[in-house]
Amino acid sequence: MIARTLDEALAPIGDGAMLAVPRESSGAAMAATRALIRRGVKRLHLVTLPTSSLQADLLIGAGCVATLETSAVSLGEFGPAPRFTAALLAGTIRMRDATCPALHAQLQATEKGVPFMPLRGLIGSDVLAHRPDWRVIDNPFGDDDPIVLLPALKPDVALFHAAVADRAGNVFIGIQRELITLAHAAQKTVVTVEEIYDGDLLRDPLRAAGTLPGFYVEAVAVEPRGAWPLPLPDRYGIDAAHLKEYAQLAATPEGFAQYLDRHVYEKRAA
Amino acid sequence: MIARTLDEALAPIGDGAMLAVPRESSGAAMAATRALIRRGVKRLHLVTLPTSSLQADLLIGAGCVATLETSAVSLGEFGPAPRFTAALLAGTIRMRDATCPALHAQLQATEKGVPFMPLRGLIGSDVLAHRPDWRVIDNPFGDDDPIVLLPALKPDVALFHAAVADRAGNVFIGIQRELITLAHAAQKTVVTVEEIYDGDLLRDPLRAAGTLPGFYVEAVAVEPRGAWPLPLPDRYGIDAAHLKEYAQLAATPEGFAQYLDRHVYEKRAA
Amino acid sequence: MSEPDFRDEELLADVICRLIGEVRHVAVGAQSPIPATAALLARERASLHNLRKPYVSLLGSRAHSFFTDGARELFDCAGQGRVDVFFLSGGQIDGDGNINLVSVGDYDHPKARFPGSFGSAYLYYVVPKVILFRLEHSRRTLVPKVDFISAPGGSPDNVYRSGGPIALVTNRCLFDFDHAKKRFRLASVHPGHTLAEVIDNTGFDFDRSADVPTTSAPSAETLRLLRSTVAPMVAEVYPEFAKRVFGVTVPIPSS
Amino acid sequence: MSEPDFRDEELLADVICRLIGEVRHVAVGAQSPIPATAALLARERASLHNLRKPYVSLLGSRAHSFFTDGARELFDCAGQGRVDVFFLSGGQIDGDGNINLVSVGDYDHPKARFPGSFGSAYLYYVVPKVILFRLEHSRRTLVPKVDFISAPGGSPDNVYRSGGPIALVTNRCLFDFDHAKKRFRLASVHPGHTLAEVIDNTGFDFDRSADVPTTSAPSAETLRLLRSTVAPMVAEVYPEFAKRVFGVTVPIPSS
Repeated sequence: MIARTLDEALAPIGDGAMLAVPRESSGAAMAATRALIRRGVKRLHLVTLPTSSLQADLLIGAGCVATLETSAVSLGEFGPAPRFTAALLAGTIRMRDATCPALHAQLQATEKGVPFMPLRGLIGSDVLAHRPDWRVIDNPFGDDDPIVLLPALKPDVALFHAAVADRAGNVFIGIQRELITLAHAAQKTVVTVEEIYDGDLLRDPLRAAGTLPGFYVEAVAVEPRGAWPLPLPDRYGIDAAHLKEYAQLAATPEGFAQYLDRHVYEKRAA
Repeated sequence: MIARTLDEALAPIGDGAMLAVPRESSGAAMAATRALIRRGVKRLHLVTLPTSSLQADLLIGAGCVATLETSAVSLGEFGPAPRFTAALLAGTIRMRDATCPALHAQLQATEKGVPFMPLRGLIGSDVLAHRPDWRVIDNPFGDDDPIVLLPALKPDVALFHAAVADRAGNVFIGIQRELITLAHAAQKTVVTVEEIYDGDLLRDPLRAAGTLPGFYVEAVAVEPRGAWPLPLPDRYGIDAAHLKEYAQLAATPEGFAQYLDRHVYEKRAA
Repeated sequence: MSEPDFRDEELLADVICRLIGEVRHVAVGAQSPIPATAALLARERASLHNLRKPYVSLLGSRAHSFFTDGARELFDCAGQGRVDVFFLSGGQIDGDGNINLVSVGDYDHPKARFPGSFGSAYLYYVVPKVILFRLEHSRRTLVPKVDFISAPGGSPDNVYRSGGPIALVTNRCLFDFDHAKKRFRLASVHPGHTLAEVIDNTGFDFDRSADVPTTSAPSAETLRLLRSTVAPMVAEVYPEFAKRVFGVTVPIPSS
Repeated sequence: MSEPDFRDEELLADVICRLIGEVRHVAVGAQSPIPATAALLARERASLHNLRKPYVSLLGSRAHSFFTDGARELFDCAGQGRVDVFFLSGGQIDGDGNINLVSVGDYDHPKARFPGSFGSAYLYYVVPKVILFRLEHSRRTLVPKVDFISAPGGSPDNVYRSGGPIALVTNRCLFDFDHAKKRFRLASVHPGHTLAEVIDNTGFDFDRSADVPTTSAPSAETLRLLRSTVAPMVAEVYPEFAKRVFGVTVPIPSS
């Protein structure tokens, strides 16, 4: 359950996998993301729940992504996501624009073992117009009441970073409940954590309420500051200086390559 | 937010209300249920998430229920629920037989603001055959794939018992997550608790993960041992002797009346 | 070596434990003390023999459940294909594997009423190995056709179904369910009972070979595990059952 | 009494705060520092005057959010009718209230690409008071017709819709949205800006009265609240913004 190395834990994420990751503020597995880039993972179908920032931009820039399913990619206060923007302008990745609650609902559909979930809104939006995989039906309980049905989304692997896991693979996720849905929906779930919790998270009534059971977890790897430079809830904040450096460098392909050399590939030598 | 009296907290539960309560092991508000019987609430549409034991049986026996929507009512190890059984044989309440995941899904539909939720199973079951309010459609994403749609269920009031609430009405519900959905789905939520937590449940990262925000809570009343004789998770177990006494007495209308006198109306004098 | 003394419940738990087999997750629903005993026995046996222990989740248990997403998680988990074994009973069970947890007679004017369908109308469809159990083996319980189908034993080909019955355990015998024929087949008769008695007390037709074996008795090891290790665990959720069958009165929290 | 000095962001927060009005729950999404400032200002103002404080939930905030059900709770909450005010922006906004958060030019071969629609394609339909904000008021941003409708300003009568735009705030002016006419109406021009300038820089037609007032400046009390109380709160989620506008560099956790 507890992998010896990060690379061992990441083994389930193969080329062409549908990989689902949480939003930028809920525990993005950035050390793992850098390891995937070093390994040279290819043709990912990347699903973000529901948005992403540096994580998606890095994977796209490094050429790991074939299809992107997201409701937004941006560096937030640090500006647009440069490699995402460049890839979309160049048409080098297949884009599936979504909207936040649609991604939540599509993963909840898989969590619940149903083929689709309905969602209000969307009708008259070009988001819907560009999603032939979404359907509009007439609400059978209404009268001339069109409603959108969204197909269940079944990631091969969910990947995120959390504060602690115990030796049985139970992971404390706190109020980041979307991580529970993510793990329920994915075939396999890989988690990196700051440290191992010495005890049983499920036994403690306080901790149990915020715990993803190890039953759903394929592998856990210990990676201190594994969300860096993104924040980890209740542990550490965003590294603003680093994000600024990234935004500046990633503005050009050359700068992005330099960033990879400096912050991603450096570990190769180690 | 914190009501001065139990009766004040229960004011939102009027005659004819659709009242939703959790299963017998998740924190049934039994002191509140006895208070409702003392007040003489009438014509409830009682929804159990998804089952019930003593709580439904008491309300039915006391003549408070017009419609019952449940997937089962039973005293578990203590036998059938006598007043439920008698009412169904006599045809004195309107019964809507359901199945557990259907009730969860119907409340999740309201939680998500959608008019219906799909559910697998059910086709070929007489549960479905007796629910004209449930529909079968052909899955638009499949090919000759019938699937049931369940309409959203919108309780007027949700009522349950929990260990603690703070003064802002935040309620610690632990791993009883269905209480969160119950509160999200109900127009108003009334909670009884063992005691007041002296602090802010949302501020503590451990407690926050198991907390229903006061935003969703209409009223909280303090009722020590408010789930008695049913259990309260992580606090106390079922009172087996009492359940046996109930099962014995409630086997006849006369015995049930005696039970009410002894354990429900006694408080009137106090 | 003489055969050990055992109670009916111990034999049945042993039978069910063998039906469970080697799986990842056994879930047990409401009002199922013997299946709960069998599931915990399966885990403790695996543990004793250093095999991969199945996850066990007992409805209503704090100690023997890993669920943290509320009462819906069992059903969501089954919908994800992550519940391998579940148990269902019925006020009536018929030869097609249909189960009735609702009522006898006309639904709107019932002659008898049971608690309700619980999760059966869903779980029977999506859990690969559903083990039916009904202690009372009589023409009252095992009927030609149930009065109310809480959940059907089989479904037409176009109905989504990844699960269904694999066996029926009663106080007299074990039936396997033949999926191809959609019929029960008598697998073994419990010690102390006879084929004639089974035939006499079963309201539906079933298949059987010329030579029906006797259900093998629980081993000494199994009885030891049941009484020393499993019984105190069962007492958490089923104190009355544990007291009656095992004489265990104080639930001991498991580590 | 001389008019206090204030920054554009302070004026806009004040304008938005008044648009919020007296409501139960103001939610603020991603990349919305000025709306976040306005929502917190609304709460602190109510607190100061002993009025009922609105619940405020800022996406990304630990201190100023009551959500405990994960990232989906904002959307579920809105679906329940429990979000009264929300804020949306757009790379383009047109005179019908349509917003574009996706791309300029052909979707498949865009000339410019924005981050994406976020929750707009849902929240715009179900939140009663959606306040549009777009600082850059130009013919590039306020266009006759958006190239991509992330979310439409209005819907046909048979489309379920309980929400929509009530106003558009820019760095030059405030527009109200007239639901009957489905058009913007110029409500006020910010101090230091002119009607001619607004007309010149707006790509869509809008209504206006003969005499358009000037947006009233924030009061001394409002500026004090913003700078002393609200700014440190905003710094938790928007440190760069708080530093630039208020000179606040250390996020102070609120109690």
